[in-house]
Amino acid sequence: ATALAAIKEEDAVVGFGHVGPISDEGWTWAHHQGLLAVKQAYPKLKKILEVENIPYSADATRTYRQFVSGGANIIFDTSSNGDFLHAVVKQATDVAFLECDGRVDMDNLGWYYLAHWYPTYVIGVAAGHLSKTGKLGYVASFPVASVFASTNAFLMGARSVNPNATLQTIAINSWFDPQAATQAGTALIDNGCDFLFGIMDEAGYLQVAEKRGVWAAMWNTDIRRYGPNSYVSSVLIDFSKYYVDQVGKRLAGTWTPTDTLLAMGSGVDRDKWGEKVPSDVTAAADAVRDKILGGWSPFAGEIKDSTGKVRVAAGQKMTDLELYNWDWSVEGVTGLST
Amino acid sequence: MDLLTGLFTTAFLAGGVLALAALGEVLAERVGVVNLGVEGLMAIGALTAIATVSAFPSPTVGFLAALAVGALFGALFAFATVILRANQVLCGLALTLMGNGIASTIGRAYSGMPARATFPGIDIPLLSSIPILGKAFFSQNILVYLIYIILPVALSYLMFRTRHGLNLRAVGENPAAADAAGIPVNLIRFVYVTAGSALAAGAGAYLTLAFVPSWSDGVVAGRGWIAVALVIFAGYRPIPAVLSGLLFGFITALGFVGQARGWPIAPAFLSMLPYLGTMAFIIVPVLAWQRMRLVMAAPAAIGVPYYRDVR
Amino acid sequence: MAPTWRLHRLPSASPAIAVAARIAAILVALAFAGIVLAIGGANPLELASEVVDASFGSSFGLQDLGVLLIPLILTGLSVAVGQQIGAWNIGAEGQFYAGAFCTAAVGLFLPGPPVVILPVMFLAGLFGGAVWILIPTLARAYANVNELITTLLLNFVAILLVYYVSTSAWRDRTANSATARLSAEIPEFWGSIHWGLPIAVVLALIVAGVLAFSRWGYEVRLAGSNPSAAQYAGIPARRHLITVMLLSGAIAGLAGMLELAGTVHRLQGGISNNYGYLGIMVAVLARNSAIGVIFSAALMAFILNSGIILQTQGLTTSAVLAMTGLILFLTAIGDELAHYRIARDRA
Amino acid sequence: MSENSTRFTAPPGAPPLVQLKGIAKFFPGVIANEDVDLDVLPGEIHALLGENGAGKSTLMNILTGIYQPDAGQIIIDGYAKTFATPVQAIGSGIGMVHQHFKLVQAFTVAENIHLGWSETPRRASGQVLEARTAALATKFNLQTRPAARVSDLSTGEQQRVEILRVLARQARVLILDEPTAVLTPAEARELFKALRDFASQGNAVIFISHKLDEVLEISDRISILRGGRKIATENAADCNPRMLAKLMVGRDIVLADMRQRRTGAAPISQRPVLTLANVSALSDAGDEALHGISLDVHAGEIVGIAGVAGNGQRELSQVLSGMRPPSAGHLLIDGTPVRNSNAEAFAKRGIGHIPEDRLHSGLAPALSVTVNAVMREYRKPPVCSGGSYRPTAATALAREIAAAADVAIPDFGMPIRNLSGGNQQRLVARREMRIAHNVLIAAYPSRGLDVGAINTMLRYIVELRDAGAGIVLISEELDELLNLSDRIAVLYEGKIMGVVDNDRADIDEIGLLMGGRRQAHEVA
Ligand SMILES: Nc1ncnc2c1ncn2[C@@H]1O[C@H](COP(=O)(O)OP(=O)(O)OP(=O)(O)O)[C@@H](O)[C@H]1O
Ligand SMILES: Nc1ncnc2c1ncn2[C@@H]1O[C@H](COP(=O)(O)OP(=O)(O)OP(=O)(O)O)[C@@H](O)[C@H]1O
Ligand SMILES: [Mg+2]
Ligand SMILES: [Mg+2]
Repeated sequence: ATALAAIKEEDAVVGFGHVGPISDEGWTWAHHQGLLAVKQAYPKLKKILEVENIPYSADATRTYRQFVSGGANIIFDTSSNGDFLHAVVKQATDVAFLECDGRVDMDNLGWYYLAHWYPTYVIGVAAGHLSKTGKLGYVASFPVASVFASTNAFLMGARSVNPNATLQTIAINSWFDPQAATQAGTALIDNGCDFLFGIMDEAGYLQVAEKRGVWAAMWNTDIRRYGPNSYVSSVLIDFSKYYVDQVGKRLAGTWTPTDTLLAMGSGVDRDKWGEKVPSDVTAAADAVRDKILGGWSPFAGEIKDSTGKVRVAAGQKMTDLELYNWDWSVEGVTGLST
Repeated sequence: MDLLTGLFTTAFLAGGVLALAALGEVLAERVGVVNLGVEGLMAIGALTAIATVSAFPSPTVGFLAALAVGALFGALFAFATVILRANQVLCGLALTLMGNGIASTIGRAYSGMPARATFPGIDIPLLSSIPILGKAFFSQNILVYLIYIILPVALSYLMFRTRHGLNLRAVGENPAAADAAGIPVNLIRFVYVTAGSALAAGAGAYLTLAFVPSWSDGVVAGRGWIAVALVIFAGYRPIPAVLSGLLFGFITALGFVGQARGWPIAPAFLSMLPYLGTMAFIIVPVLAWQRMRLVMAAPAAIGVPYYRDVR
Repeated sequence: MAPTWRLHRLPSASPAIAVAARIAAILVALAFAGIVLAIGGANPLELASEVVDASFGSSFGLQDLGVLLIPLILTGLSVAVGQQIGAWNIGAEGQFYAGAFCTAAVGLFLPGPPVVILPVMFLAGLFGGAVWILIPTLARAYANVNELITTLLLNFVAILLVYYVSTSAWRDRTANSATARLSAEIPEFWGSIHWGLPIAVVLALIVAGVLAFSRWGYEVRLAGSNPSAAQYAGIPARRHLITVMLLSGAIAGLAGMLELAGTVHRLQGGISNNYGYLGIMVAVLARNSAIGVIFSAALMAFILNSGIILQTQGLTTSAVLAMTGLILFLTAIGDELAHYRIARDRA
Repeated sequence: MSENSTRFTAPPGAPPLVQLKGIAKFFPGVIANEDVDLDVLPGEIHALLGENGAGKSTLMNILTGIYQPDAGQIIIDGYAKTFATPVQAIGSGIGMVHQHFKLVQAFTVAENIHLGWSETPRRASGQVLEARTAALATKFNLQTRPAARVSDLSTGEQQRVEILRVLARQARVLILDEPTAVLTPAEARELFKALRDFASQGNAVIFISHKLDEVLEISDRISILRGGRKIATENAADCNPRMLAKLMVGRDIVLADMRQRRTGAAPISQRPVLTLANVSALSDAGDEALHGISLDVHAGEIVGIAGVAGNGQRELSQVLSGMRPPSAGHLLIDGTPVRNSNAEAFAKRGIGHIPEDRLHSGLAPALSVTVNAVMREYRKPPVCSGGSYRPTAATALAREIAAAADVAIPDFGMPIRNLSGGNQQRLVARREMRIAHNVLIAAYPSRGLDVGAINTMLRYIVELRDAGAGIVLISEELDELLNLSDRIAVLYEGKIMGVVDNDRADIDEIGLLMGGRRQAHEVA
């Protein structure tokens, strides 16, 4: 695809559409930090449009169309809206679109996501050390790809330390329900889990872990204040650099659609370790992190799925795209595939 | 902790939200007003509680503040539906929209803050050592006792054992008769709708002060609607309302335990359990015992505005 | 004696006054919101002109309204139809999902050209909605179980079911927790507006016509208004209750079918934007008139669409939500006040 | 009036207990009351008469604080009062038994008695209230079942509950608005005695009724309203029924003997048109309400059903009109047994039905006059043909029915509940007469109507009889039954106690049968 024409910063309009509220202290909040970075990098921008809580329905189309009507030159859909976005992409060919977790390319649409499985593996290593029972718990939303990758990477990290570790997931069947997350966390702990991980925005299960005295790790941001004693780490996400870069290209007239998986260290990483995590554990985990940063991948064969079938033969290495599209559970993960 | 104990613990905790909100709705519906604003009131209450404890770190103050703000919104709703006699369904749905909207607008400032004070659990000596239920029920926070014992018993006593209760039920059954007997219909409706709204907001406060002790946008997550449904299920009576909240909480918890134990049922279907279970609990007894229909009957004048001058 | 003025309540409000009261209510709500916005530093007049411009000033705006209108008319109609026989269908949301579910089953697994598939989908949508209200209907008809609660509970079940299939068995690898695109789509006739719009409008007119001009409609009205009178006149009230409730469910299912096959094209969680619940408001605003539903759905579509426009203008979702609530609240009050008349008494 | 010796005599110069001065009340487009003056003295029973819609109930609603007067004064014991709410009126000793009972159906008798009463103990459990109620019932000599739900009571029992409630509150002025005469003659006499006792203690009774004989029997003075204004107040001793009727209506009412058949009237047929053979039926609650009833109705005859309301009349009329299937026995129309009961099929075979509770079972109050008027004939042309309903044809039919019923209707689209009860009754009667070419079941057709309207109603029935239909007339008015019926069957607890030929009927004997006693000598 040819690059879209350059625009002057003073004339440019940038749009951000979010799935949740920017006050969520999680996913949307992190993207909003990216927006703030863009604002800081390009202070003369004519306008930045931002809409929160865009439902995954035809309303998304309406919203993005309003962005286009409002003169947007580059639009970030920070949580894939799929066809609802693409309908607009097709109509507004002079607007650059970027869809987080999108998987589809068009002449003026690119997508981006995070290689979250690497920091997750690192946290998994810590969990392998910290968990006494070897029973890990996971609070999931729905059985979608990012959840498969997350659970698998986490348990593989733990199994690298404790080969008998298992991961029990509970899907609360909602993207956002602190009450259910709290109950799910409780049920996991009652069932013997002493380390909780999950893909929730809010701190529900972290607060449960704190109360019950077990370990927990989170996603998105640093929310250790909810459970200072339980907090281990978080899959920390940071889109600032990427967003500033993309907007810069659009202004300069060099933007073309790309597929980007932000790597560990540039967009996704583990958070600073929790205060109560022993230093030998952090050291062991960080050693693995350094190895990955050095180019090593833990996602190499032989990997069996939860039915015992070998899915990745010995010597084979999963590509990032395969990791991104993971849709089966590794051995030891229960609760996701049925 | 033992699995069964855990099951009951979360059932009591989660059921409490529904139970308190349902109690509030029982009050409103008993005097003949359907308040579909519960969901919004809960959001308002949840926020008020967090906002208050961040200024005064006392859960009691936070809870009382939520009751007060809930009463304020309830009074607004009551003014529209009881005094002006506007359509109850529409006003209730509008109240839900307003409540959610206002709570999340103001709530921005409070997101990402753990509640600065929460209701701690209190171990009741002896009782808390009863196997299974002891730990689950008798080492809970004080609100749990308020919701499961004090309020339902007190309200039930008030409704069915006192003169005032007789009068308030009459208002919901036949306002014209109540009026002719000298009962101030609109005053009673106003007061109970307001009080019921305060309890709904209290349910929200319970969420943020005891259950998930932090505010996040959308924390109520549809429980207000369930509470409204449970009121019908409970036959508009306080004690069954609380028990049905508990039952719902129990089935929900059971679904999660099922997942944790790896029952070979897809999580989505386990999540359906509380809804299907409640339905079964409604339909089956009525089919089995004709008399249940009489017992479960709604107050006759429910949803109907009262005009003294209009026949 | 001096002439005295007093307030009378009329049994029914005159249509002109009712419309005026509604407009007044909306204006008051907007004025209130405007003042709040102005205090917050925004220019309410500019925002207002933006909203009107974006809704009616461009073909895109009109298209958005048109597409939004389809599910709102149908879910509103569904609730209004239920009310004819005295049933509260709070479950239009669930029937919407069930209709979409069955539509997807056809669209994903039944091979054939669109001319064949679309009618089958249409029937599947109706069927799904009707099936979803079947148990509440039978429970109400034979055990007098309050349908309000049973229909409500089934909403949650339907949503979970759709999430389940779209993230597991029917999931499309290339999409994010959605099924593949359906094999057949309802064609669009103007921009993004598809033939679902005329179908919805015509259906509302047909329902209105049938209720007013058929023997069945007469019997339904009678049975809905007073079941003992129906028994007296030898009208099979139970049978009518069952058909009307099933029809109500089928219409909501059709809403799901049209949304899926016309607008969304893939089955996924969250395709209904609370349309089922919004339908309750649409029906109440229309006072359960099938024709009135078309107009109140248009009003609701405009309010919702304005909300989206305001959000792109920097207002938060939550502020827009609160404003929508305020408008409806004042509308309810205005509707009631329209019954009053100040009269001068012969003294 | 002289049979009672202990008359209360007010001290000279004592003010009237209740004094109304210049009362006016307007409803949209209606003058319900205007310039009404009324004195009620201690110790008197004061009757209030007037046509339907004359403003009697409205006036009393003003006195009890339910309505606010638009003009005028209320003076109690010589002091001007304003009753903004019913509590204040109750506080001044005014109690009313309303025309439409103000009872909570779902509550027990005891609960209803104690509703809104300041003397109800604060802690009021079921047993406490029931015990208190039983005590009150004994004290005022009014039989009630304290623990029964009001919805399970007969209308007569409900009325007793209302009266007991008012008396318990130490009312000094007892207002009875059309106590719908659901009492046996003996019970009525008992009520009158209670009223006399009550008045003789210096209290007053305001008694609203359309039954002139009863009014003359019980009252000391009579006030008459017409068109919202008071026309006259007379001493009862100076009045007679004809004169009262004339005062109320403004013209002479001729009360003819309805049993006279005009020449050319259809004779009583040999073969019955409707037969009940050993029919039993269940009530809504599932108990057997009719036990093995046998009854023949011939064309051209009126069969009266006497009995206190609540003895199976409802079920009987429903069985006869096809609304309720018999649980045992057979029902024959024109000699052929009917297999399935269905109101529609019965209507088709020419059986009309004026139900007891016209507003709630014979009409859909919230729907238009048109919809209600065509309820019996909508299935056939011109209203419906081939599944389509034609509103214009329906309105035309409704107009025809309204014209025959002599009811002026400004707008056929308005809800029928806006019509007065009297007009509703006329419409229902006319509607049923159109289809009742075989049999008409008329349940309490004159209930709540004024003399003029009753006259019209009964003429309708006679007209139909003369046209050759069989009539089943269910009523608690013995006078009415005797005036119309060829035979009278007495219903008691779901059984027919006896069928009496009118020519040989004896009021006392019927009264005893109504009380459940078969033979006169059983009286002890
Ligand atoms: N709530 C009301 N709204 C409108 N008009 C009313 C209302 N109540 C009474 N009216 C009018 O006042 C008139 C007097 O009615 P009211 O009920 O007092 O008559 P009534 O003398 O008691 O008649 P009846 O003998 O039939 O009981 C009626 O004709 C009616 O037009
Ligand atoms: N809700 C209402 N709005 C307006 N007018 C009404 C209403 N209800 C009753 N009316 C008027 O009241 C009048 C009389 O009604 P009401 O029920 O008092 O009849 P009634 O005179 O008591 O007759 P009956 O004794 O036969 O019941 C009618 O003329 C009707 O127009
Ligand atoms: Mg009256
Ligand atoms: Mg009357």
